[in-house]
Amino acid sequence: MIKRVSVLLLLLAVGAIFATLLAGYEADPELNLTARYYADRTAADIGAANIVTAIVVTYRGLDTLGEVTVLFLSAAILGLVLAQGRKREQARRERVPAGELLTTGTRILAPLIMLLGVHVFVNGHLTPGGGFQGGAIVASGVLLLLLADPVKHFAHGLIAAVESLAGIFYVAIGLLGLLLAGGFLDNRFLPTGELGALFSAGAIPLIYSLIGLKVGAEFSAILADLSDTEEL
Amino acid sequence: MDFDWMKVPYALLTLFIVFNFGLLQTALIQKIAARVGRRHGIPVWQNYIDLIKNYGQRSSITHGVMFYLGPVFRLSGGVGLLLFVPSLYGSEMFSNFSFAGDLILALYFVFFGTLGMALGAGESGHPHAAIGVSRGLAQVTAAELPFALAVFSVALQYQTLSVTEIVAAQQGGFLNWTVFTNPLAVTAAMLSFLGSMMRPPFDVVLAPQEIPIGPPTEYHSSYLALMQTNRAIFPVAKIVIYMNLFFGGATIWPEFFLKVFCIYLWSAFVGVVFPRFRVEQSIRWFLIWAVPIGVLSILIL
Amino acid sequence: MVNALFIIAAALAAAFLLGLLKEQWRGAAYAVTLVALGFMTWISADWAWAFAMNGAAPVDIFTAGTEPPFAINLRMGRPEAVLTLIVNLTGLLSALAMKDALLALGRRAMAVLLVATMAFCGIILTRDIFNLFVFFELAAISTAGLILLSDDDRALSAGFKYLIVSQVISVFLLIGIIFAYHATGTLNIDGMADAAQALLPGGMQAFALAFFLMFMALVAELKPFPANGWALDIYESAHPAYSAIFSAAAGTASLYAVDKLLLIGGAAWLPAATGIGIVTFVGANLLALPQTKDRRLLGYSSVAQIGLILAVLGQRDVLGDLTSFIALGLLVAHSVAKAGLYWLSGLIAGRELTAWAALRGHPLMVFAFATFLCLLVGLPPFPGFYAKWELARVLAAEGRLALLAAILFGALVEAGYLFRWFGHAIKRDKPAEEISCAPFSVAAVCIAVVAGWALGLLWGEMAGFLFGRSNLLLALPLLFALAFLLLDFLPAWLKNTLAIAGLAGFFALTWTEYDPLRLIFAIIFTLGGAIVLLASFSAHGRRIGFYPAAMLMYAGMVMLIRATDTFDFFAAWELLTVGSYFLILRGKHSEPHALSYLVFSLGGAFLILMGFALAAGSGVSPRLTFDIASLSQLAQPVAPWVFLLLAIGFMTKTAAIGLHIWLPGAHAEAETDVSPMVSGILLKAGLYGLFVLLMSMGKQQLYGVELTTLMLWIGALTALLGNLMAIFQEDAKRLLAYSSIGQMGYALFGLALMNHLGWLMALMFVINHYIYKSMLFLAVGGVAKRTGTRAMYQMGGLITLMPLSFIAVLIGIIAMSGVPPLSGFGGRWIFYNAILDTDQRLPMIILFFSGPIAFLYLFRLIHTIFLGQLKDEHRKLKEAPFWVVVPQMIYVVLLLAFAVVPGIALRRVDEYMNQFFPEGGLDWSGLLITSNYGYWNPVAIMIIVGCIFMTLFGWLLFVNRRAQKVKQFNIVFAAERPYRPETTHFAWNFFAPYRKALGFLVQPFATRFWDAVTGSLHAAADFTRRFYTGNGQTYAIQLVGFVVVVFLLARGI
Amino acid sequence: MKPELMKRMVKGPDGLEFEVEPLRDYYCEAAPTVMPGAYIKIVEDLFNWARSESIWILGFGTGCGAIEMRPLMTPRFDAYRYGVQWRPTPRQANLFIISGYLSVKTLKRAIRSYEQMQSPKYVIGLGSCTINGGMYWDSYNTIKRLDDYLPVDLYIAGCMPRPEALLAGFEDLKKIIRAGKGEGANQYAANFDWYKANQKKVIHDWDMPDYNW
Amino acid sequence: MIAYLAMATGFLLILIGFYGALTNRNLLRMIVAFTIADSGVNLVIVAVGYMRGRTAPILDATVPAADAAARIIDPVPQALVLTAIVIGVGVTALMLAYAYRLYEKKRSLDIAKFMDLKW
Repeated sequence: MIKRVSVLLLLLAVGAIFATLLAGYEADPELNLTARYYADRTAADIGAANIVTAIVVTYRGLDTLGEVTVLFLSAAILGLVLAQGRKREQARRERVPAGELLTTGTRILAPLIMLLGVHVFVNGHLTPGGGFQGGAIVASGVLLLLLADPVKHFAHGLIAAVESLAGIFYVAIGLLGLLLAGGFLDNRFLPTGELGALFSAGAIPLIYSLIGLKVGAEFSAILADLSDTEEL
Repeated sequence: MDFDWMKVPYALLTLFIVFNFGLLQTALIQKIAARVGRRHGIPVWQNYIDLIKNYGQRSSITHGVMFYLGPVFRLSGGVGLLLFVPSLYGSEMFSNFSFAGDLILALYFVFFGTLGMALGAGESGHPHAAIGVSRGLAQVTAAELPFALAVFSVALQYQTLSVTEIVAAQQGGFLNWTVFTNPLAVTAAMLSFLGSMMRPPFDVVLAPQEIPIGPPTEYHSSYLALMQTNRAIFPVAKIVIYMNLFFGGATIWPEFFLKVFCIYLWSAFVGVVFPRFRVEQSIRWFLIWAVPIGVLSILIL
Repeated sequence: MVNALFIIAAALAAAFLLGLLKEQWRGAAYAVTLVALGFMTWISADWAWAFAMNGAAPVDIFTAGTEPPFAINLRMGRPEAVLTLIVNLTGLLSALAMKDALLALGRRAMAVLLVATMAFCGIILTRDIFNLFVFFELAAISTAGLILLSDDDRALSAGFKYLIVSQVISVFLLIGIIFAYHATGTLNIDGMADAAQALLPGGMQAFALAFFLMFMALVAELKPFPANGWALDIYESAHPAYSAIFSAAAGTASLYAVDKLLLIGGAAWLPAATGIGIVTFVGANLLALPQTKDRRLLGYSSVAQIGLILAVLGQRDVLGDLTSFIALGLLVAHSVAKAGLYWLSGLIAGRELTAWAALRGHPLMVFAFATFLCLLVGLPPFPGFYAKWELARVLAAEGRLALLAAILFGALVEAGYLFRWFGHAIKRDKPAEEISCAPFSVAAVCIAVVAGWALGLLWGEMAGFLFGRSNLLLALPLLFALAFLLLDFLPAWLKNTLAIAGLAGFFALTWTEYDPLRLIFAIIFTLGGAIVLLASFSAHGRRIGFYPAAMLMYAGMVMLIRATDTFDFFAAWELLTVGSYFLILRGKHSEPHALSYLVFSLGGAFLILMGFALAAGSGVSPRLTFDIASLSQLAQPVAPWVFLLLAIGFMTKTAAIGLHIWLPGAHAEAETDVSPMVSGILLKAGLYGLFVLLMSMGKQQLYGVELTTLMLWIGALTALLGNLMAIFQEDAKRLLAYSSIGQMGYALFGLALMNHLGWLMALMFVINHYIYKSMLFLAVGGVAKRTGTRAMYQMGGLITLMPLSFIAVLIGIIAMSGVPPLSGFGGRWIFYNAILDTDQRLPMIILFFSGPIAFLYLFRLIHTIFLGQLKDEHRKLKEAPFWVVVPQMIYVVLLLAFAVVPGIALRRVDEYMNQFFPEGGLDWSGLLITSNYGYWNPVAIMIIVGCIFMTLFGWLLFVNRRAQKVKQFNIVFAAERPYRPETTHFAWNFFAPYRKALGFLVQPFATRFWDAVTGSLHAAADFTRRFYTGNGQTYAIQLVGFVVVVFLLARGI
Repeated sequence: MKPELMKRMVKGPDGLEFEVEPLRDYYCEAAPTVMPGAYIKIVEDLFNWARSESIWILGFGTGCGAIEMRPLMTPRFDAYRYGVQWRPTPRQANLFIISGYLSVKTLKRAIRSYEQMQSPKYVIGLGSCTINGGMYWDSYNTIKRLDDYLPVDLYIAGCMPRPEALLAGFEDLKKIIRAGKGEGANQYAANFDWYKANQKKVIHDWDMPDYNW
Repeated sequence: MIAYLAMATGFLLILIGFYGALTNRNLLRMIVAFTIADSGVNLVIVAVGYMRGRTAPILDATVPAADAAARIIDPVPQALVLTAIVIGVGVTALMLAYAYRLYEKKRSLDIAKFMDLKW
């Protein structure tokens, strides 16, 4: 009880901080310096229609690389965590197969979902969405597969290979930017093309696709690993 | 005040006089103490006889080198103390070896004999001797303190550490004696004097029978004779310092004898009246009574 | 130079590449990891080299081909290069140290390690606030992953706690970032800083709040006390090699992040950083006190160190350009040491502090341990020392004394528990399990050691470059001492010869350079040291560790007298303290005593540092380094305070009463030939300090109290109580040790008299005490060596078996008690003459009392050991070893010579002192020495006493020529006979009546006081640390509470 | 023999084991020798005179006679005026007064004390018991004839002799000494074996060296 | 107004999440609570970038590049929130894995059961 009260009191104080922030907040009437730059220059410099994508992939590409790495890390560590635990109980793997409905549904839906995912990340520089979103959609397809046929040992090897290769290419493209264009992760060593076209915005589609693949693979890996914990 | 060879025979003369005087004086004091107890007491020459007898003992034993050195230290301490202080004021002849050092030398040389004796007693391996030493040292540290304070008070008073100069400052009438000009210091010193004379109430160090007679338990024959010689010389030597510091010194031998005897008598007087203190009692007694007086004597100056 | 981005790219590429390798190819994966880490290390090393050597300009690295603030940019400058080097090197070496764990867990773990290292580098390099957040998250997640490398399955819960906390942190950070972005319109740190300057007051308020959240989030990453329970759990349970990264690399990165952030916040936030830092430093150090687990202890220490550096960063407003010098100095020292210690802990099987005793028997590892501890505590010649020095100077100059005091207090506590630990390692029972000797881990530790010393050298050079100081590490005496580290494989006799030759040679080379006063100290320190070292020939084997420690102490002392400015002086002071600590620690049961010695000494040293700093701050000199002599130019009201601090510092070394409790144990428990060194020689360093102090500052008054009078009282009381306590000791060496306290009291008293003869007396005590105390300690040590005990009552009657030792003791005690004709009398004589000149009578009276008391314990010493009854088991004893006796005999000769012709040493000094006290000197005409009051002729005294003595002795020998030599039981025993020598030897509680009468004076008040101090510190720490409940949720609550409290405090202010 | 006096193995601090034999290691084993007087007769006469005028008695009362010795120190008898005084330690005493019956147990102590006195030394047997056992003539544990065990210079008969008799005895002893006949110590040394044999005959638990220095 | 509302909701979510995380002793509940707080954070981020009457920052026919600065809302928070979300997901996954292992170890999800390390 004391704990609850003290937590409440503390949170009240935190709330007061937040309230002060809230009270002090005024929406900018105009875009600020940074945002204005992006709004004005993205089209010309980067050639991406989706400014957010331009920011995510290029201007703040290092963040995104980090982000991807976060997922990579999570997946790797998850593997580690669960691998350590699993050693002891290798044997028990008796499970009820999924229902007919699910299995059938999966067969129909999974390819479609995958396709949608690919579409989302390939068009990341043009429309809302992008590598992360697409990757997540791809992973949801994998989740479906997992649910439908949990007994089937999931192709960890394939996922890992995709993930690693995507990552390596991502870094390599970044370095290409450094070598051929203005800096690390500069997308402009490929032609920026015409605004709004699929093959435009330099390396952005390429990068976003790699991200999509990588994120998909990583999420899949995470899901696959987590699914192994189920029988606990 | 430089050395010349004539000082040696003169010093030996002083030694001779003081030795005889000391023997007689001790006997006399003993006789006086006996009279207080309504006894006749020993003959005045008894000390000579005892001395001769002890030197004439045929056999002796030894416990080791330090056992030898104990009495030697003891007597050297007594003789040295006597010779480092001028006996008669104004007399070149009886200024002894006082050119070698001042009052501080004398003050510290007192311990020479004590240390040697303690070492000799220790070498004998006799536990009672060690107990006696322990008691003696414990008591003497407390007893010497008021004396040191008084000495320092006097040194401050006369702004010198030279015995001769202190005596010189007291010349010209007995009212110039320190005992009148600095009575507190003298009081402290005289109380301390009681402690260093090994007489009641401060004689638990030599407690006969309990720890047979303390440090000299194992000493006999010529060792004992040496120590008896010292017992004649050392008190006189010590009293000479008192006399020089507090009672105007002496210019002629009769004055010397009289003053020394009177000072010695003081301890005898107290001794026959009071019972014996335990060691810690005497330490406390000195610290409570004598030391504050000494401190006062310094602070008041 | 390679683009710094390759650090990130290489790490990521390697990490992704690892995913392609087969799970089974672990060796290959490990190789890839190492290569990548090596490459990263090389890049940053390359940069660091370029900055250091060529003075290259910092380079901004743009990404995305766009200029900041529109794209993320990184920066590679001097600090970044150094910090990434630390991070990468730690990562690389840790990868070596955790080879087994990495191979066991496979490529994924290696990838995580790579990413972690990369993330820390990223935190350092990036100039974008959100990018910083990303890297922080990467670091957090990889930390959570690497915790799993541990064998300790408690690591799992630690990881979860960490994740909880990092969730809370990231919430605060994100909210802060977005609002800061909103307020400034940029995410670039430099841009934000610029924009923040230009904000309107209204915007400023909102921005301040946002900044506060960011700041708190980053500070929380620094594990501030008390919101740091999670970090401690990680430190304790993670794989040690990861803990090394977590401590060294993560700490480095987070600190630099906060540093960058402070750039935005500006001066207004500096006090907050300082406050949090100092609270963390002191708090964590205090809480470390009751720790018994090594890694957790190191965790507390890490937290504390980071706190200290944060506090330093917070002092940027006054430190200015020095900030980076100081902070970097502390940081590199901390990183190397902490990483090294964690790697070391990986080699050790047990987790208790006492389990480190396994190191014993591996000198190299012990050396590494010692190096790391010295690095951490900031002892010379390591970077922390230089940093501490500059820090103290500036803080004092700016009047930030409370902060300085807090820092020094914390450092003292830290030194306390660290060296207590070292004591455990050296002295406790060796555990059953040996240390593992995994070559890679050992290599990592060794590299850290080398790095530590190299940094010492580097910082010395830098200090030389910046402040024009000579490099400590290149000082000849220190080099000589350190050379013994390399020579430690040689047999002891050879090293001993070298050491003696070195000391004597150094004296021969330099003796013309000293004034008479210093010459005397120089003789004691070098030639005196050489004589004591003669006794060391009696040791067999190689005596590993002895010579480096001893020579370090001597080097310190030599440097002390050669020092002319405060820096050299202080450095020498600390060197000799450390050297003597290691030396004392060698004693069989000296562990607690060596520790209390070190704590007191360092406490004293810190007071000295404060004193110097205060002096420098008050305008004697713009630099803390100034000529010691210029202390005399200090004005009121600072001067008395400086005097007070310095005096207390020096008096700690001379063991003035109240500060003395370290001495008896330290001196008594030391080895036979060490006791005379630390007693006869080392104590003089304190006196030398006091000499220097009084020579330059003279009399000072504080609130109307004459400070030298205070010293007079302290000296007198020290003499009295030291002597009194000596009386009641049953342990011979303890007795001598207490007697040293008393003797130092005399010397202190003489100094404080502030007159010609007083100083001469002090100097006389310096010389005499050296001679007779060395002699007595050697003699008693020799006896103790033979009898196997130091309890005097267990000895007795050894005079016939050990006649030479007896002679030494006899001469020694006669000299010491001041009985003529030996040299102690000279001291007493000068003393009486000196006090005639002063008005201070009461303390003098106390001193009177202590004189005869010395007599008591001295007699006891000789009696109970050499006289009385010889024991059964001692009947076949031999004389003390030859080489222990040789120096004693030299001392006998010296004592006699000094007794007869004190003029050889004193005359020149007497003249020299005329420049301080023209009045009251002695007159040396022929053999006679005359003062204003009295006179003294040592030669005559010697001859007269000698003649009387020899005559009487001859006479007695003649009379007694037929005396029967009897044996020890031939004593009169009231008609009975003794039964056993033990029951016949009156020795135990020898001065029982004295105890009855005056025992109340020697109640261990001081010991009780200090026990109470340390006890209450411990108890408080033990109580306080209970809020680290181990519950992750509670930790999170504490973190939130911490943020709220700081918020309220900041609002309040 | 008491266990303390038996041989024992001792281990030194350096691990060396050796045997300690207390009677040999802790006590001097030398036998007493006859000590000649001064070479020059007149010196020896002077010494004898001094010895006679300075009689130091060992303060050791063995039997009921001890009570008769105390009054000698009082104002009534004041033995001090004759140069007689008591010493608490045998080392400094010249005269040993066996004051009454001497049990075997005390004899052992008496012998030890006597031997620890320095020569020349004298023994006075006080009372009948020291002459022939007196009323204890048939006691199982008192000695009958002191002369068999210690060289007696003078007997003072009576049961008990009064202090006056003691004073008279001192006068007689002085005459003996002055005449140079007080050579008990030398007699003891010369006939050491005989004395020892007698002593050991009655003292069955002899656990001391033959001569106690 | 809508921005304030969103922002206030976001803050409230954060507080609720914190409350849940700091008072629930069940590991899974704590994780869920943290995801709530994360959502709150994301909401706040997006809300900060919101500008009334403007459209999403995608250049197309309705939003020509030349006029973009006046038509679109601040794209930066949107980019940031993307990153924040992904990181949140990563951390959540990691926490779940940890929770699984912790449960495996002690067969309990009570956070108070994992106090082996303390003081």
